[in-house]
Amino acid sequence: MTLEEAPVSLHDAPGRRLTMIEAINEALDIMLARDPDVVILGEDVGYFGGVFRATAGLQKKYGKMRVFDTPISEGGIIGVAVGMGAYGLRPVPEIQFADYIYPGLDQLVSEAARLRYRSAAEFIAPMTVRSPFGGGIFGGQTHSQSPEAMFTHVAGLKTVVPSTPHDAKGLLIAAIEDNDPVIFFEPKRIYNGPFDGYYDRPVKPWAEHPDSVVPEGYYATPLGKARVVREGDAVTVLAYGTMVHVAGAVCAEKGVDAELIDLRTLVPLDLDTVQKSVEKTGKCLIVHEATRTSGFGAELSALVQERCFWHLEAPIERVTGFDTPYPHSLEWAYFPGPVRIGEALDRLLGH
Amino acid sequence: MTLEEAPVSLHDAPGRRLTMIEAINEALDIMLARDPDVVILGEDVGYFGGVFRATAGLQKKYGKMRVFDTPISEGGIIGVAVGMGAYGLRPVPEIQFADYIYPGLDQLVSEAARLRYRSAAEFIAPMTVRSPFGGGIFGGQTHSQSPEAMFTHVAGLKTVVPSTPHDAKGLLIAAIEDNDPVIFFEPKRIYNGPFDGYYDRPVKPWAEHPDSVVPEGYYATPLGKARVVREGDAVTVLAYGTMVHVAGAVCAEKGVDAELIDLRTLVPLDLDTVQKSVEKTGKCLIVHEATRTSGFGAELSALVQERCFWHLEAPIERVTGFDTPYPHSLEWAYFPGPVRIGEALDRLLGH
Amino acid sequence: MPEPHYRPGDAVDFRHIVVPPAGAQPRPDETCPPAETFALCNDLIRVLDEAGRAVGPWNPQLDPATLRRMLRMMALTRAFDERMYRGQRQGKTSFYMKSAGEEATAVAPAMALDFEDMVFPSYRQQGILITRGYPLVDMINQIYSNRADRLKGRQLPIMYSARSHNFFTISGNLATQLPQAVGWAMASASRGDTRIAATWVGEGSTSEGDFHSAMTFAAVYNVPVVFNVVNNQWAISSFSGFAGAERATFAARAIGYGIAGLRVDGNDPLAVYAAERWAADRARSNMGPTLIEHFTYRAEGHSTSDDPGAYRSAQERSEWPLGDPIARLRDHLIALGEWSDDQQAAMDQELAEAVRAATKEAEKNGILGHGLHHPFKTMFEDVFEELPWHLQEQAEQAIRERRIKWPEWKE
Amino acid sequence: MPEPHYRPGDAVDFRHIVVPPAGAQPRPDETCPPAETFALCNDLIRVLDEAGRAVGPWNPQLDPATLRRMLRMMALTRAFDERMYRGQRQGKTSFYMKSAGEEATAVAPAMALDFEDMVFPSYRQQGILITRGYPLVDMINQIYSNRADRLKGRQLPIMYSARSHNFFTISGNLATQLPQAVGWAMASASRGDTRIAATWVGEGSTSEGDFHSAMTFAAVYNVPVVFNVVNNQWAISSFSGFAGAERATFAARAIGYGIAGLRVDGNDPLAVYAAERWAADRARSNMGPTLIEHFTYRAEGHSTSDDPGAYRSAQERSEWPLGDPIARLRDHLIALGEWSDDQQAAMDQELAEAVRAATKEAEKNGILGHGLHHPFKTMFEDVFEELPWHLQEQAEQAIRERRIKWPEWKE
Ligand SMILES: Cc1ncc(C[n+]2csc(CCOP(=O)(O)OP(=O)(O)O)c2C)c(N)n1
Ligand SMILES: Cc1ncc(C[n+]2csc(CCOP(=O)(O)OP(=O)(O)O)c2C)c(N)n1
Ligand SMILES: [Mg+2]
Ligand SMILES: [Mg+2]
Repeated sequence: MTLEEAPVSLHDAPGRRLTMIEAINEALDIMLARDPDVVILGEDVGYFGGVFRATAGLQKKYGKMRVFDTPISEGGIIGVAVGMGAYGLRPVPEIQFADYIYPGLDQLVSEAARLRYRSAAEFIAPMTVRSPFGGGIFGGQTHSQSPEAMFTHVAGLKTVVPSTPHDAKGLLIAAIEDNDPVIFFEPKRIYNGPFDGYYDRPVKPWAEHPDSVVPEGYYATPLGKARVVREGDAVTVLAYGTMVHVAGAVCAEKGVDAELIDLRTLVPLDLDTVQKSVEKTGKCLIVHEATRTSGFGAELSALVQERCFWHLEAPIERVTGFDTPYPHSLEWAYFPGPVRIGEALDRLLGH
Repeated sequence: MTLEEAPVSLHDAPGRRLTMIEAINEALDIMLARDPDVVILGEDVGYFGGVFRATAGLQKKYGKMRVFDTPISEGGIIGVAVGMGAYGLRPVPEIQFADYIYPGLDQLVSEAARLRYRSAAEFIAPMTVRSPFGGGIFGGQTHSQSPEAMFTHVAGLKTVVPSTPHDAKGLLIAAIEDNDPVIFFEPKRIYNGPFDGYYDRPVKPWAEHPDSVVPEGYYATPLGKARVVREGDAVTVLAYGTMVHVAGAVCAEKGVDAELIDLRTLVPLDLDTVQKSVEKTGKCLIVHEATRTSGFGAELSALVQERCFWHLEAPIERVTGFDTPYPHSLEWAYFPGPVRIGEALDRLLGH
Repeated sequence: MPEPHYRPGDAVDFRHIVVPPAGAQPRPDETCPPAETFALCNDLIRVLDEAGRAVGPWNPQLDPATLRRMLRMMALTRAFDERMYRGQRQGKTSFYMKSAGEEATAVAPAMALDFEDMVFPSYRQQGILITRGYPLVDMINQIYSNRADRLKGRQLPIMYSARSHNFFTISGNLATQLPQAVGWAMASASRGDTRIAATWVGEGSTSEGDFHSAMTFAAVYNVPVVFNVVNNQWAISSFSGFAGAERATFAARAIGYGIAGLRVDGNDPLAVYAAERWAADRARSNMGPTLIEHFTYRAEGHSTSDDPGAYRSAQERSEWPLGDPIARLRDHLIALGEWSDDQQAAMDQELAEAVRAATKEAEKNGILGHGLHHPFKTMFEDVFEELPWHLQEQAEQAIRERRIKWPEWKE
Repeated sequence: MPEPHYRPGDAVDFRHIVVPPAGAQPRPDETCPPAETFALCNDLIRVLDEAGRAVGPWNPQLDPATLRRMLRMMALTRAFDERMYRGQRQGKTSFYMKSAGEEATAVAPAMALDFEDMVFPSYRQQGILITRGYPLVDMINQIYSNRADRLKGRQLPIMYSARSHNFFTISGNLATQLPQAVGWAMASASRGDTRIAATWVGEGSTSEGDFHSAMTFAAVYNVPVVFNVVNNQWAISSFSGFAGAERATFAARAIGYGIAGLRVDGNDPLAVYAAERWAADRARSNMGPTLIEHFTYRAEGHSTSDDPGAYRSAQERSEWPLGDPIARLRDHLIALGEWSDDQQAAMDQELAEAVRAATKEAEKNGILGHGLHHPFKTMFEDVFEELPWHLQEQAEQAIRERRIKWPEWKE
């Protein structure tokens, strides 16, 4: 199927704006249309279209053999996806919440990640595991986790986190086309609108955000390339997912001339872009929502320190979630919000 | 049961020397005798005494209700251990190889680690999960892994790694007595003798190593306290498990006046000891066998950088396993051995 | 590819569901070999017949006072659900889950078990807590995550924990409670303790690996545990066929493991009581585990986040061939001459009032997101038994942030 | 607490194992409803009787040439195992696992399936690879992890992968292959492809969660897959009771999921062939999955790392009531007049010689730990399709280390 035959997309206006959920839905739609090997499976993804509506309308359009509900067994979902990949399909399993990925972890870590290696490329697992992650929706400790660091530790897995509708579509298409297993974490807090961390201010829609302009049809945003959201000289800020917006808002609010880098892919990491920036600014702030200890911020900090040691003018700062489960009522005390980020910036810039 | 009634231990000579396996066996023996709540369960741990013989003789001595074989289901093993802990027992499950812990990960991460928190301390999971880990025995990719970093990322779990028979006994006793879930990784390469990384030299027995002198009877080595193996001024070397011996041998061989710290507990970490040392030496080398990216070395590097930035005279070095599965034939090319460590030392010390 | 019989807009006709006559199912002795129960795994144990009579060998012969208590507990559960659901809609909390239509599967077992037996519920057994007399105010405090919440605001609403009432802390992760119940029961048995464990799981959740490990361990060690599979036909938007219901009953899983299995009309509180009692007695006499499938219907949405109208026919509820558990027990009591419509109306009003009062009481302690929560430092407690240095530092950070944001704030 | 009948030193008496007469088991049609097979889950399908005759409805009526081929493949598997075991003892490699006594459970299914059917084995089905004609030299190269190893020395010995022979890469993690086989078969079915999947798992490994998810998915989607549970009585030191064998047969698990199940004398190659063929034909005609329990005996240690004398009676092997699969097929052929003891002896010698020759050939490519391995950079390949920068750097590091250690080294 060629690009021209791709189905009509959800919105047709030029410069049309999508929410992240719509962008993800569109990416799936396009890939289902382009590649008959793409199949979507997961809990409630079929008739209902997913608890966040990411797969809405797709079963109706592509049929039950392409988009289907599964038993509630994350191990089974990943396990059969490995087998489908070995057959030659390109499965896109959804894990309903990242918090529920652990029953499928063995199939990811011991199987999907090592299939190509152990079989000397006789068999591969070209799957993209989509899963909503992160907090900020009063989901309590089992609907808020950010387990990305675990996956970055596993050789053979790629880990991707989009932060805008534009990238969500392009990165998801690239992930599906990738022949390696990709863990695609979707920051659920910004599915339907960006979030600057000020939970007590009115909610903004994606339509007001420049990166909600999503081109129609097929495009791929390459994995392994970071995006410099804003150039600056005072400090390099590394973030991904929701925290790109929060960190950006704090820098703007404080008038800090930060170079804000949206990593987009954690593995393989675009270390060149990071290194160049820190060599320029001499300072580095890393922001993520996951628990601090052994979070991906640790790896970033270690890498920056290794590569840019002689350029560093102040200790690299990590701003992260706390090393506790994600609490329910104190969600905003847990969340690495503007105050925590602001303090770290102050320390870095010597205010 | 009081200390005096403790059963006769395996070896009785004063200054008697044990292998690490014997020390672990003795710790289990002592705890089974002291505390009727202690139970041991796992694949092949009962009649047979474990594939590495760590539980040899214990079923015979304490009966099948205290030491028993289980179905081959790591999820079940951890899951029932959580329930036993909630009842009031103090289970010590064995996972036959750390590589096989993933099917039990959900019960560890989502349940054991969060039971106390989510129930506001109504229920706890006072269990110690023992598991042999690490490579160097030609075990291939499924008998060699070092997954400790994943556990350090999970709030609510403690992670412990002994490096000598003396510590193995004391730390295991402390872990079993601890009211939090502890992951106790046993470096299988040094079960029966220390290993300095020179795989092509004759094997040494524990009996020649000073830390194989294991006091009889009960003693606990507190969790959360590192051990300064050797004081020195040139560089701080952080390691745990097998790598303590390897790093120590390389320093000795090269005549480096290193301060070698055996972390013993990764969470909670004895950062004080680490910080004091790096402030003194100004240089830090971190060594572990696990894959590099997001390994525990990343967290150590980040912490040292944050705490000791103004003392650092050179970039912190990480020497680790490579970001590949553990290969079979090229095991020694994978292993972070003397050459890799030596190069890093040279870089640090400016040779 | 499995497909439910009806989708939104479809007319519902449940005649394909086989409903055997009440009283027709044999009742083997509690100490029988498992195989004697296998026919019951493909049958449906029923006690209350269409005329409201209790019939057959499974009739538990409960006295009228007990029956009235059962009715009351089911009605209270429903009244509670209704008010809490409204509370969520009014923004008093983030989330709620009803058990409408399934009350019998929690209330009747809670009465059939000993209070001392440990229950490992899923998230839809509020009826157990209510039946065991846990204070409604405490339940609501938890739902509101307020400063009186015994769980310190840490858990999603309805994820109760009540050790005082032998009610295990509810997990958001499906099916994890099953091997835990087995482990608890193994521990109890190893101590010669007569307490057994009972656990609940939705039919959808039986697909999880933990279901299998729990059954395997229970079978291997002949563990005194009762597995309650609540087959309410739906798992969010997925009908039971996605858990395998079209190939075998959930009770039939027991056959595969060689343990006792019963399939019971989950909307018949007396049948549920009898089955649970049978299984509890069996476990207590060291005859091992039983798997009970409660065949029932989830009358409402999955949770406050769900819209069942998007995936199933609205007629399903009214057409459900096994009726409503509260109505059926009410009719039985009326048929016995032990109850009346007036009494029912008075009770409903009384219970609604009791729930309202408890709600008011709880609201004094705050509702979600309105500042009346547990102190900040509690967020860092109970991660470990003792606060390690890194959590100590993080607690200080959290409190400092609070001060920066609200300089006038004191804790 | 389960306890095996015999421990080291015990005299063995296997009379408690029910061995029904050969030929007495009914053979339902391949397209029957699953329930028609349920009685067979508690029976034992047998074809070869004590006199070496093939009897009853399950007799696959194979011609003598096919029977001789079957015998030959089993004998070759055994000869191969013996030589490799010795090779490990001689230090040529790190590890080996025999399949002695269980050859029928791999060889006969490999003959009953199409070559194009995808097999997802555990680690004890070398008989499949041999039967499908995979070169012995390639197997040995893998075992030696030498420079000709197709898996580039990455995998533990015997963890073969052979896409050319429709043999899936073996995992060291138990039971993971089961849902993978289901997924492969789902994909095949969705394409209208006639190839089915077959998978093998030890009885001990059926306790893993993956077993359950595989069965559930297979049942829900009616997947064309054959599950072979090789019940060889032992899982390392744990007897089958620790997987639940004392409560139900492993075939009976099928009943719980509502899929077809067969229990077969695993030391009767003709019965195994017939059962596998039945299940394959059933799957191919879209009648869904079958679970086959192969009741057999692990005649030797678990692996070269194991000492079975430490946990089971040495008499078990000789007393095993179902005999040895090779001897039974030999006797059958002799009874048919199609084989003789002399031919058997000649074949054994020929096969031993063939294996010896293959071993010599493979040794030219090196044995483990003697320097003849794949180039260092291959260690970093195939982690991903392309080498990312960090692996590129690490590869350079590895090569630099090599140069430091052996300055004269060239790759
Ligand atoms: C491990 C895990 N996977 C997925 C979910 C998301 N989830 C919550 S409830 C639910 C449906 C459960 O259905 P069922 O077991 O039938 O219980 P019911 O809601 O009908 O009582 C799902 C998929 C979860 N909580 N945990
Ligand atoms: C997930 C996992 N847990 C544990 C092991 C260790 N292990 C290897 S083989 C084995 C026994 C398997 O027994 P069984 O399934 O009966 O197969 P058999 O060896 O008898 O063929 C065990 C426990 C493993 N390889 N993977
Ligand atoms: Mg349900
Ligand atoms: Mg076995």
